[in-house]
Amino acid sequence: MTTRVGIVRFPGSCDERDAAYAVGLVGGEPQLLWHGDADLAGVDAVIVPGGFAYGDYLRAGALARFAPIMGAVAAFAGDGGPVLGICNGFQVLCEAGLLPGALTRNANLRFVHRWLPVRVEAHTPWSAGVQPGSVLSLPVKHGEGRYVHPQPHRLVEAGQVWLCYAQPDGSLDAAANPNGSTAAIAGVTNAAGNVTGLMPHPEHAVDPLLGGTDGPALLAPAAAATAPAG
Amino acid sequence: MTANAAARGTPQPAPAPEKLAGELGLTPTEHQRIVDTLGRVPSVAELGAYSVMWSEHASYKTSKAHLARLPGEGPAVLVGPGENAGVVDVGDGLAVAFKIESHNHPSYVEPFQGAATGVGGIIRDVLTMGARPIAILDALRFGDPAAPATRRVADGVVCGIGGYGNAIGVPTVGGEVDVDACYDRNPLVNALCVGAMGRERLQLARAERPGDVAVLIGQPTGRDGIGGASVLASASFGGADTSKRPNVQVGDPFAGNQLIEACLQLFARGLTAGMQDMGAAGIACSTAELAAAGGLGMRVDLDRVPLREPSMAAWEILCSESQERMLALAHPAQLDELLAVCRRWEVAATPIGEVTDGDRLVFTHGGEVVVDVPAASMTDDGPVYQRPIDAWIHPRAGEDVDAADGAGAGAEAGQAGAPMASADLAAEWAELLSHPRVADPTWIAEQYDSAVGSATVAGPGADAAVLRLPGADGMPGATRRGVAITTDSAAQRCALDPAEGARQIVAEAARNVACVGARPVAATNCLNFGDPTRPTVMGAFSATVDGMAEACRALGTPVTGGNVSFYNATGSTDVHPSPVVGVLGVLADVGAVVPSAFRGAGDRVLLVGAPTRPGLAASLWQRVYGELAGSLPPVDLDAEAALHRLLVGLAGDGLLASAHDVADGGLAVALAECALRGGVGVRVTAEAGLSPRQWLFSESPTRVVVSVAPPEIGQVRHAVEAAGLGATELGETVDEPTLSVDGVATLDVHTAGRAWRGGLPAALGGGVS
Amino acid sequence: MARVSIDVMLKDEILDPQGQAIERALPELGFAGVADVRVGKHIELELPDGDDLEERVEAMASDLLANPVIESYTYQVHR
Amino acid sequence: MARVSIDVMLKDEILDPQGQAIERALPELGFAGVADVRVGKHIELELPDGDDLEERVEAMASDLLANPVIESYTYQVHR
Ligand SMILES: Nc1ncnc2c1ncn2[C@@H]1O[C@H](COP(=O)(O)OP(=O)(O)O)[C@@H](O)[C@H]1O
Ligand SMILES: [Mg+2]
Repeated sequence: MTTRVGIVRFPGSCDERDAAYAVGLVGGEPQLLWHGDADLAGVDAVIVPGGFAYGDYLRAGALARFAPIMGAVAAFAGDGGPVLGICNGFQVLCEAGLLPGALTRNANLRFVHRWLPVRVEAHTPWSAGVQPGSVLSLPVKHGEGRYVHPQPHRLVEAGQVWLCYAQPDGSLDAAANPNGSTAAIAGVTNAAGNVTGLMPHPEHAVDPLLGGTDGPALLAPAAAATAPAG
Repeated sequence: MTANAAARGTPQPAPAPEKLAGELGLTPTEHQRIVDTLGRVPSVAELGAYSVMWSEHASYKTSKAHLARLPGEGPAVLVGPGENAGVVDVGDGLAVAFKIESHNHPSYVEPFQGAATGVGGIIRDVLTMGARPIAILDALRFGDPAAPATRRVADGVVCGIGGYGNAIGVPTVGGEVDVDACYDRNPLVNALCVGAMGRERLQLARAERPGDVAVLIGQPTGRDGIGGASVLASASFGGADTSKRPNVQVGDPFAGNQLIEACLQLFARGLTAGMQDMGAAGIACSTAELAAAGGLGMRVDLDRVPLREPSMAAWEILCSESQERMLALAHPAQLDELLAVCRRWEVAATPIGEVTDGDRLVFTHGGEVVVDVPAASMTDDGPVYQRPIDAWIHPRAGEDVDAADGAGAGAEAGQAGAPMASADLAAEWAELLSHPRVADPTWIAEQYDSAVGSATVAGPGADAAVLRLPGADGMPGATRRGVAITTDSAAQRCALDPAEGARQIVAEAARNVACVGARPVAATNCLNFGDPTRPTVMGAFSATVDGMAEACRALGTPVTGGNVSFYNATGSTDVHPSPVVGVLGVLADVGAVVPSAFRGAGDRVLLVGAPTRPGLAASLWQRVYGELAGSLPPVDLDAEAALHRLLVGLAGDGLLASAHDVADGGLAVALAECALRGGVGVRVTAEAGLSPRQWLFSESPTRVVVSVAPPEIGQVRHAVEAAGLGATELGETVDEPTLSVDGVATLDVHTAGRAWRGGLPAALGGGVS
Repeated sequence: MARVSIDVMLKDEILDPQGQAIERALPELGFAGVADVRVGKHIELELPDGDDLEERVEAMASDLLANPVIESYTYQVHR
Repeated sequence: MARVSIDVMLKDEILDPQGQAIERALPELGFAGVADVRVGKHIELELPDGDDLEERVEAMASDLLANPVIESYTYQVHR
């Protein structure tokens, strides 16, 4: 049986079709979920996609977290269901308190769209087949991706740092950090590890015609049933 | 229509109508024409509506007669000029809508919002045709980087385009940028949008049935952009504070995103019987155009229009340019379903009137008729001018600058003519690479989301952007079919010789499309010019249209739409004649796209097309080291067309590792771009017969640099010969960090890369966001 | 040194999409009856005191901090 | 109805690039000696008055208008 992956469509979402395309390519069955519905239609995993939910007005993700669907997402996450927030989705999950920290304006105040190396730091269900230390090539495209956490070392110690911006050889330095994120953090997980969020866009790295194919490595639950990761 | 349907009577005559008309920019003759049309003195609201509808911007009264000379039809054209956007049949039952438009003046007053609303406006033009907007391109002209406002304006414009395009979810996939002092206080911001649809979804902006309901969809109406009409405030309402009538609209990309999805749902379910976006002249324009196009009338109750500010007068409601609004027509039986779709997308939708028999456009307000005019009198039957024309002659056109290696008589001694050591040519090469015209566009392109939609097979950095067409539901990957799109311009060439300049722009744009492997099929254009009351400006305009028409005919790219922007000037100096051309091409299989970057070491590098001729007039080299002068080597349009067919054929057969057209900066810049983009070195030998500088920097047209794997060379040569064109083997790509022209100039990749990558941030970076 | 705070707001007649979006969201969050939400910038800074302080603040606000075409500003000096 | 204005600022320990950019730009425009520039949001709104007004404003600010991980707020009621 194919894995059904719910993709939340908020007013102002932009990358929901991209996420659906990626889920389909890796072998899952995408299903768009409407922000105004209060249940998840029995999906096996949830992606909160990129875009500008509610225009990103006030703060990125601030208004989206109150949408009716988010109650169901929180309950699903609480039951250990795999949830992935990509870019704006990451911002929404942080605002909703499902992930630690916050995302603020890029240090150079500019939107940045670029492919860059991202180092995997921890095991999560979404990167099930990927060894920590691996470096993936993924695009970022965001204006508010500077990750902030009051005690980043705590996150590191707890193993909740999922991804970091790195040099192609995996080393970390300021030049590799596109937005000024604390400790070069590009993605984190909740304490349980089933809820993850990242600023890079794995769903935009699934098609050789579109620039790269490292994305599926971070979309494991979508592929689980047909193409076991690893 | 209930209570107000009963409203009757004749609109109240405006006080001191001649004076008011004059203040609104209507000439005495135009005012008289209104009086004659109506058989009475117009009301304030009528004067306001006519003044915006008969403005240059909305009526094309100066350009109409000339634009008619552009070819608008061709085998692939489904909708030519006149609708909100041109539509082209691209095969497989798919159609593509596209158009370019300017937002120059607003972008100087408020760069961020001016550029943002320019993007929003062109997106709605394309959406109106029934298409899902899938790409934006921006053609930008800023002032001299040394001028005080340039960085602030450039920064605001780029942030505005990204701010709107990124947030509405339409990728910005290409464009161009240049700088010149003539744009110091008048930047050019031209935005092009491409949309995709199934052929059967095509919508026309036309009222079809009396009784259909007019529904205003989108944002409430406020006092946005009531620029010209603002004198009405003081003229007729006792000196109301005119500062409260800002000429600036603010865009809301979030509302725009919702509007796109709602409208696409309406089209998919067949719930509309005509649709028109609201740009300039808002409700007045959209109602008049829908009614006139269908040969019908319309009756609208302005009291039903949702307002942002309750106290708005009738003329303000009519003329408001509030953004993110559309006017849809619906059959009464489908109205409820239409309203339900809009509700689901949280887009306001309000019935405000209905289509009527006859030809009258009637607006009521406060129970009174405030406008009652023949709809076509505002649209089709407006004034048309044949303004005086004088030949545009550049004072230094025709000088023999190429004999002096491009510098022209006025250039400083020591730079012109004198023989150059090869080290100097290398320095010139690096200098040109850092010019904003050709420098790496990453500084701008990185601020744009060019990937959303998962359709961008080639984005910024390609000769033309390539988009894989989505399915009707917007889903990526639905077909292998793609379109290529690019914009081009060459204001310096047009300043020397507008007709030849225009021919070359079309040739270059179509060549760019052919370079990626797509067959050019249609064009759009934006004509940015100075003050049309100056006969020489009209002379340049007319010559531009003729040159463009000739080239578009010869190259098989009919003009399906466009835009004209007059009165572009810095102080009392008009901008250069600045036409911008967008060309659209079709690819049967996006997998066959040819990149502009060299692929790896060991490929042969060929110059294909017409032979290199002396050509430094209006070149980038002349801009940096001389002064504008000389005559352009004319483009041979037959050879150009043959080159495009050749490139498409070679691409289809998979024989090209890369292809890149030779344009600004000549061969030197083209070779460097191929090498730097590919991360590969290149070694070539200059051809005999030209001075080294001419060979490096000549911009003579109809030339392309291709790289070919050695085993394919024979086939490529054969095809070139069959096309009646030439191919010169220049050298090969190498696994060394060098760009070398034997015995003439050598640059190491590091120096070249630093110049090329640093050019744009050095010229335009550093503005405060 | 004086401490100055400057509020920059879109002029009343200019559309404030951000304010509108917040206004529409508030009722769903249980805050009824909220109206006329406008969002602008609040800027705090220190600068050398002096007789021309007000003048300098005005100049700074109109040259850089606000675009007078669409925004207006108010300020307070805390000496 | 009461009019309330709420200022939301990044906490001191959070980098404020907007404030820094303004601080860097000011000297070039001829404004010397400006220091410690911080940029936040100024939000104005109207809501029904009542005994619990302050409570409601605090709730709105802490639930929605400010993100307590990175921001702090102050407000003023103009009755
Ligand atoms: N303002 C811009 N926005 C986006 N892309 C741009 C912009 N300016 C230039 N580019 C991109 O840079 C590349 C080179 O531009 P240009 O020198 O005009 O191309 P060409 O040499 O093919 O005429 C193109 O891919 C173009 O799309
Ligand atoms: Mg070009």
